[in-house]
Amino acid sequence: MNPRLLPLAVTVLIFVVAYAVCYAQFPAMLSTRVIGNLLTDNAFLGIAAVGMTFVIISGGIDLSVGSVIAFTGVFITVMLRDTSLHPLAVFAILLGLTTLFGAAMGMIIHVLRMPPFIVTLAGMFLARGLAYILSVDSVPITHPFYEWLQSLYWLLPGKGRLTLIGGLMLLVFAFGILLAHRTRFGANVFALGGGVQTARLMGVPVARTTVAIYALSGFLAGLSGIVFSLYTSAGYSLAAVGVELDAIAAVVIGGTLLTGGSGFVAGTLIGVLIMGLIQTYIIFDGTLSSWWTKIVIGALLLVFIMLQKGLLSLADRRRSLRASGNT
Amino acid sequence: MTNNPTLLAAVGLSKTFPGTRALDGVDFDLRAGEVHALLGENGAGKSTLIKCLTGAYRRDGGDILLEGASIDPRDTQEAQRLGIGTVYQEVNLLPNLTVADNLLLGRQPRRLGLVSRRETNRIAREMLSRYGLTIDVARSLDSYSVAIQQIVAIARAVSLSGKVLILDEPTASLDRDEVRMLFDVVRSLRAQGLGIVFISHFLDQVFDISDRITVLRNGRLVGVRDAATLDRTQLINMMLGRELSEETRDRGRGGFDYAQRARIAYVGTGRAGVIAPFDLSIHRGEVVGMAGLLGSGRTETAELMFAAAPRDGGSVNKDGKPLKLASPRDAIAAGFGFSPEDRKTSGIIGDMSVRENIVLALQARQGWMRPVRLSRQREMADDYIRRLDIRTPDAEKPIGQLSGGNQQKALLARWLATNPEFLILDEPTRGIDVGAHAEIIRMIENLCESGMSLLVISSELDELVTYSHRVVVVRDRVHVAELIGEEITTDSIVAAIAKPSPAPETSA
Amino acid sequence: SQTIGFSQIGSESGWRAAETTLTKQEAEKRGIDLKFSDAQQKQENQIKALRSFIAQGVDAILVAPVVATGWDAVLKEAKEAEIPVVLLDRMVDSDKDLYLTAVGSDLVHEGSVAGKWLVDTVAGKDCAVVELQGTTGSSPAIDRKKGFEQAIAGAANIKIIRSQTGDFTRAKGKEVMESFLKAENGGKNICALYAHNDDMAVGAIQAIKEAGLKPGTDILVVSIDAVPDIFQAMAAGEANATVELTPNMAGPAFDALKAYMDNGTVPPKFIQTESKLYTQKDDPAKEYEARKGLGY
Amino acid sequence: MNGTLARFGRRIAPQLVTLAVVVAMIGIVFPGFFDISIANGRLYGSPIDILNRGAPVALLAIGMTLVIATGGIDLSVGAVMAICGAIAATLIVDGYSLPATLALSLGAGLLCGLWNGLLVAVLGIQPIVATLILMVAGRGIAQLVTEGMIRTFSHHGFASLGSGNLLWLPTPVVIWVCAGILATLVVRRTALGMLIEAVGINRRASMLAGVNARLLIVTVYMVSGLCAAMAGLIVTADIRGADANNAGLFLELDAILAVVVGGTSLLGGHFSLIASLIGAMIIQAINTGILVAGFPPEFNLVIKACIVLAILVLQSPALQGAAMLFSRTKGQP
Ligand SMILES: Nc1ncnc2c1ncn2[C@@H]1O[C@H](COP(=O)(O)OP(=O)(O)OP(=O)(O)O)[C@@H](O)[C@H]1O
Ligand SMILES: Nc1ncnc2c1ncn2[C@@H]1O[C@H](COP(=O)(O)OP(=O)(O)OP(=O)(O)O)[C@@H](O)[C@H]1O
Ligand SMILES: [Mg+2]
Ligand SMILES: [Mg+2]
Repeated sequence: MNPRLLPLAVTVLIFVVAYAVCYAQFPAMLSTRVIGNLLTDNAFLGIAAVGMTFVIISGGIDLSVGSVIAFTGVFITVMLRDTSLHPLAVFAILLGLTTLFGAAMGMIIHVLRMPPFIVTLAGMFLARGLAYILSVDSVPITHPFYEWLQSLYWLLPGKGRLTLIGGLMLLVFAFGILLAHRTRFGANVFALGGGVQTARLMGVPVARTTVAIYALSGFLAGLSGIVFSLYTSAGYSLAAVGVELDAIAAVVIGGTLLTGGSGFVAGTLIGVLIMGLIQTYIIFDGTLSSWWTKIVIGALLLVFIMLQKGLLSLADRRRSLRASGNT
Repeated sequence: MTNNPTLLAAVGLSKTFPGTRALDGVDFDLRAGEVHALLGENGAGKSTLIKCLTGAYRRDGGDILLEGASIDPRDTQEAQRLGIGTVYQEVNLLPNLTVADNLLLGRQPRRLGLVSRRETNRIAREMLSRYGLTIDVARSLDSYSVAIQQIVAIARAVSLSGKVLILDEPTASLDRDEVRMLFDVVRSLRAQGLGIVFISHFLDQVFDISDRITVLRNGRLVGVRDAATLDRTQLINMMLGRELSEETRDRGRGGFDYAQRARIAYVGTGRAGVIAPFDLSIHRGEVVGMAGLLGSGRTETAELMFAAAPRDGGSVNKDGKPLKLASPRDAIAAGFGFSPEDRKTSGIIGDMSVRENIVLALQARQGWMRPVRLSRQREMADDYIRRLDIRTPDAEKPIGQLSGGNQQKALLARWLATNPEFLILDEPTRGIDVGAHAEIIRMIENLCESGMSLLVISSELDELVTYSHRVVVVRDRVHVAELIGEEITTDSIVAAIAKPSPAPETSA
Repeated sequence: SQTIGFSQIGSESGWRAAETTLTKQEAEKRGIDLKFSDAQQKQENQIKALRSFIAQGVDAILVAPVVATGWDAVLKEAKEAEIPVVLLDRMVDSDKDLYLTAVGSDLVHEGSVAGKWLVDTVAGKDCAVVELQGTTGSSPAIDRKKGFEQAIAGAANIKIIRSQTGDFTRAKGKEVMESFLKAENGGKNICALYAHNDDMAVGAIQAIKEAGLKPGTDILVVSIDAVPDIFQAMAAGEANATVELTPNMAGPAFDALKAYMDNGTVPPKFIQTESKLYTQKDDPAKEYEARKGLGY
Repeated sequence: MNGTLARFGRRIAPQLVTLAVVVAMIGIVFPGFFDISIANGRLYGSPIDILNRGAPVALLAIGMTLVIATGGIDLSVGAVMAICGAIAATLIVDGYSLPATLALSLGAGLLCGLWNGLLVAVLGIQPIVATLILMVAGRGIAQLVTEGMIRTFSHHGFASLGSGNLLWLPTPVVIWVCAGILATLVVRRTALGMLIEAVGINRRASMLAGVNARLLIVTVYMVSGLCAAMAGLIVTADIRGADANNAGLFLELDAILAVVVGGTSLLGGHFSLIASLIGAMIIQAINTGILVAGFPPEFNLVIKACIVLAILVLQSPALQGAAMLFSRTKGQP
């Protein structure tokens, strides 16, 4: 196997083993219901994490996604409440806005040469602040179109559901995988992660790519916000606090390096599922107090990362030993 | 050929960095179908000139003409579009991408809008085969040595150069065979009517390949000559603005009582898959040279010896006593020093001043509690800047902004400042101009006379022959031969390197 | 034995910790196997928890919703799976058919109890009030503000002059109060403080003391929740009134569930707990002792 | 020596100017801002409040600056504050003496830092992720200590760490100023600062030059843990209670912001503790300014975002470069 794919393989392996462990303890964990839930419940996180993967591969970070999701929900509800626009038109306007928002952050990062961490931190304050200004109340969405969208699901045998938003997440991942690994844009993203200076010398259109990456992340955060609003059929300015950290964790567990330049969109999907699995396991267990929940989540995160590191270095050693056997 | 039309021309080019006038009204012209060498001391402005020509830097003044039309490349992409392919001095490729992606970035073949991996890899393999390289192009670039990366960079630039190819010290990390192959490619491009700019400090190579020579000194044009009308001494005078005193002394070779206890002795040092276990001892005042082809395992040997990479078993003795050698810190505590081959990633601390870079190793050895006084640091830095002729406006300039050769000298100063007993130099003269080259060789000789032991890795066999008391030859990750004293000649080293090994030879 | 899933918002305050403790105690008393899940303030986690409970096939679900909206889909799912859901301490906007009952207090009412107390206490004198709001956007912050404003709407003598969020925490309560004091002439302009929870009030009381004023006398202090520490402050004369929000919501909830499951008694849709007003006259020291051990 | 001083002045000038502008802006929206009086044996007034309320972020910024200088980041400081506060409150309630309480809780901070440092330097986990683990788990640990309640105490000596006075100033101010001076001296009078910067710029090259990068990185995270512990003690002492849920919540972001506003690059390398401390005061001035200005709370975040963005844009390397170019062309004959 190509050694570049090793981190991905290791992540998949860990996920499968972890699922098996959970199944051994709670047989109900293998039901289609739980699998359907994993996809539906993590749909918004997954979609946001795809954008985050691109940003991180390019060597940046986007802390604004959680706030953008909240802003999206509030924006949609307010628009649906105060105007007579069709939800699809609202979606279009909204995605335009969040894409522009991301692009603007990308511009600032590139033109002013400011660290992404800080620019997107300001973006995080701004997006949530705007959500507050639009409405501090949580507002329900009651639009027939929304109800129709929510009623779309494919019933799996065993009462599990593959919902519209779960399916949408899988689609976004498929799109992300192609975009990252099979387009020139994707190669440019990896190139930026390898070093902006060098990428520039090699003729990568740095400005265009940087802006496009953050615009993509903004777009996907907006899409994730739409999914979130479908998930909860409401808009709430305090929603999705800290989703950016979950997304970062998922991306990293998925085998993408935070330093940029190397990673897999497919790995991020596994990372999201692993995070979902941890949560499901804790809920199935149901005996942990509030504080033990936090400690266990932290500990499991550590275990996954350590396992990954351990397996990778083991594989590395094996490979170099094999190489020496040949010579 | 001299009547060929001018392809690329610079008129009155100027570029100023804070504190440095890197280019001062330089004229340069490149004709179609010629190889034009650009020469000068370290820091003369060669790299800056080509960076201005290719849009990597914005020039302060002057004009650039391509085929008579004024151009103004704002970035390297634009230069590439205009048919100018460039290899910059520091390997400027992306270590995290695959070799194939590096070669074809921005031009990957597509099918149905998607990049075709198979096609990309095929084209990449084809591009490299011209240079005799058959490697797995789907692996990331950083799994290959600097030399291979250099070849990849050249292959990329060649494929981008519709009209002009610019090579900034492309041969610094290549061995003879690779250089020969590169020159074959360059000659065939020349025959196709391309203009080629060639920067190098290897004067033999310059005379071998170039048609005309432009010399810069301190950012100014010194002159343009036909290579055929110029001899070596004249050229050096043009570059340095003075005579080079090339004293050839007899170093009293041998003179070593090899029966006497060695200063440092490695026994059974090695690492599975990296380098076969070897024994190596170094005596007081001895210079051991290390020769071998690309990827033969010289750098790995050095890293194991300095404990910069883990080794499997084996023991090290110093003055007959066993030495604990688990990390570079142990090595430094034992009086070792190591100037690595890849100065950009393993050598310089780019954003720190020349002064801080020079005192770093000394300071690290003394520990953080005993800071080297600022006045002492300045003294030391100024002293080395003078002694090694490091071209910098002052000691406070960030080392990353120095020219390549001057960075190399500052790194040497870092180790000299610790006054080591045993110094390992991996390609110490890479990218260093003739004047400094002679200077460094003289210094190596002086150092060993004063009792320092040296291990010097170099691809320049002439150089090894000049100063080595003993030469170790490495082939296919095994130490295969040791030449002592009078046995050391260029021919004997080449013979040892080339001797077919019992196992079937790999194609590289 | 029955298995009941309980999705708690989090553990952001002492009050909520007490609610969790009491719920666990009540479940144990009745021999119920309680599956507890902490959502760490996130609605998405609560929805996940509910869906996991459904997948697990629990007998009933208790949920303390972090926010009123956004529950329709998951409640429908529970209904389809025929699992009764009881809401604790906060309401939802969904169709009433989707849950069995809700146990809780009326947040707006709490605010108005506090407001009414102030109206009665100042008795027509001019009174400038500063308000420490809860976390911006949270439903207690919105409703307690609304209720208080309704109650003082008729009293022209009472005016809210400054209102800022203290995030329901002591530290922020103290910091914001400090700035109120600075901005209002060292606190001399301020007649009363209304805090959306006791924790902020406790922080603010310290700020008032450090500014050299007497809380409870120079500045009246009224807040909501009735956690032990505010009774201590009342006993010391530093706080004036608090409105109780009982943390024992689970008791009535379990009772209603039992009645429903045993013989199909459908409970009323809203089981309101009392929003009792406590003042310095109500023997705060005794109240403090009574509440100390409940895990507040 | 004079050159060094001038360079230092130039280094912190943007931060000083920014602080002055922010303070002046507050003065405009709230005219009473500059009134300072002496009451209860200490200075009293909004500027003092800024110094006082800024103490936790200032302390965090000291550790954070060093961590960032090595190319790392410490997201766990907020959680560590909560842990140490919880431990301190619990110990003091259990009747431990003040010195023992302080020593044990500061020790806990060091331990947290050690943990982070080991994950980063020895196991090679990326700093954001390594410290994210303690950020998530740490608050749980703090709650474990307090069992989810606000653990209140009435120990006067301990409380005075948060609300007492020293030298006419609130104690927290004295603490962070002293800590800042001490840290600056240690870092700049020894070779520590230079070695940290070297590791931050090029870890491999520094290691090959004999710098003990591992030890240095572990130490730096331990310092950050210690600073977080001090901040946690101050916050706990201030409200006379340990609030495991809310102590230090989101403060890591403010601390990072302070460091960046202070002009230290998140990529590591050159740093200035003094500039970070001024940065912390800028952040606090914004926060306090928003509070005294009397806007509705819905606007807090947007205002903060806009001011922060404006500051960063003005301090951005690109604009600085442009300004330098401008002044140079102007200076030419
Ligand atoms: N980015 C930069 N910032 C500041 N000064 C620079 C920068 N790049 C180059 N210089 C300075 O410009 C001068 C010319 O450098 P240049 O790299 O062109 O030399 P060179 O002729 O290529 O030398 P070498 O043979 O060592 O590569 C040097 O003094 C160098 O210090
Ligand atoms: N022809 C080749 N094919 C595949 N891999 C190679 C080849 N040459 C070198 N490498 C890789 O490059 C690495 C570098 O080897 P090393 O640096 O020890 O070589 P060296 O003798 O120091 O050569 P140089 O310093 O001239 O590059 C080796 O580990 C090997 O994996
Ligand atoms: Mg050069
Ligand atoms: Mg080598």
